[in-house]
Amino acid sequence: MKIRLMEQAFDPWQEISLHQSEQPALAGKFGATAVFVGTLRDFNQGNEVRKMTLEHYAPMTQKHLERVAEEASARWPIADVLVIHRYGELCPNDPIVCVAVWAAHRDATFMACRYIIDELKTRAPFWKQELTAQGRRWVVPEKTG
Amino acid sequence: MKIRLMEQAFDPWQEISLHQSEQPALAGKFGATAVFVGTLRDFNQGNEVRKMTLEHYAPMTQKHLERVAEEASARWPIADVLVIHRYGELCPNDPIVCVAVWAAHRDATFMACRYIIDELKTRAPFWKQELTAQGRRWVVPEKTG
Amino acid sequence: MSITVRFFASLRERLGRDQDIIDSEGIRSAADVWNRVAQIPLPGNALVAVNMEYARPDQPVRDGDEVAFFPSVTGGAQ
Amino acid sequence: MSITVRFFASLRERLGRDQDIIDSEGIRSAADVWNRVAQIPLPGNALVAVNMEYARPDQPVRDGDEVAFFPSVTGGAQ
Repeated sequence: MKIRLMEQAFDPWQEISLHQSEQPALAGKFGATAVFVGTLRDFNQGNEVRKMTLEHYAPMTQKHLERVAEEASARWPIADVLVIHRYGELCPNDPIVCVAVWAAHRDATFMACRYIIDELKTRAPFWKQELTAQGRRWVVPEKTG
Repeated sequence: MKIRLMEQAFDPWQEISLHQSEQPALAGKFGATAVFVGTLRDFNQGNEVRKMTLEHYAPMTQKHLERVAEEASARWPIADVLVIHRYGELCPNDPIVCVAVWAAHRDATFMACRYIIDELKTRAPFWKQELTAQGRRWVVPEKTG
Repeated sequence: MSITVRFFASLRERLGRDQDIIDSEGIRSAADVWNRVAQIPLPGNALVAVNMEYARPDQPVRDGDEVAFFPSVTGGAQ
Repeated sequence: MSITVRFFASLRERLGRDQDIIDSEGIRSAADVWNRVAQIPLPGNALVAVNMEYARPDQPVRDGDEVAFFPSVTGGAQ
């Protein structure tokens, strides 16, 4: 299980590939991988988004991301989890978050991946501020997924 | 939308990354990507698996994979789909299938990705034959995911 | 004046060949095709496709069609 | 004999600072901490954490604790 908070831009596909290659014990033992990647769009709620700043409560974020990943591991038979979340200043098209889950079977990977991204969204202390043509604004949580 | 049947081994993370870079119109327009990768394990139903041969009904496979992807596009608001499926001879740890879905929001990506992998499994004309220490055997469909 | 008949996977092995070309004379359905080419009854769990669309054994078949018989499919992942 | 108080995001901007260190004397709950540092009532949708665990405003607070106040979180993806 690996949880990383990163200030620099990252390539989720490269990070997943690298993580998998660093787990030789997994080779041949998993039949399924489910991945979710959240990416910054260049528009939101009717406005063009030029930049986004992700503020976070550093050690609390790490702790709660770890806890969510542990809960998923306890609920479903999964072999490994990788979570990467950006903070700081992001540009449109930058990946914000990546959740990857490895398991023997596909059902567990889908359930655990969905659980982690949903729980992360409501529990991890991150706050988004968008820079639009109309100025800076704090993003408020949406009700729908 | 891209559907590929491949005889050679492929790296799903590289293929997804490449596909995404070939769709400049997507940049900044999608907020979510969901991916499923199915990988050959080195054991199944109590036996060590040394190799697997995936037989398929070539033009029918392509047609039905395209149809499943089109059904997903009609049911959920998604921006793009990539499906890659191996055929021929595979080794343990080889990716068998990769489904990637891009959309504005995460719910549509999870639903569409799950739909495609589930429907593919019951409708695309592929047949797996495993080579184990006990010889060759045709895989029969399992009831559970 | 012919119908192409294809067999896959365990059904192909059981019949010992992957393809037949048969005369369409007297053939009205996919089941007629099977009865022409095989000496055994169509297995209950066998699937039928006519021109690459899933079909029932009683599906009408015409000259020039491609009819395929195969066991349950097992693509994708566990 | 002190409590660290942290503010984030729009609440940080509203209070004009990101951290206070206050004397723990007379402080019994997270709500007491807020009343000591802010001139406005705790917003109804504000979240409270004590030592990096989510807490209710009436959660007891002791000397050496870290108490944080912040708006609803918005991590992850759309």
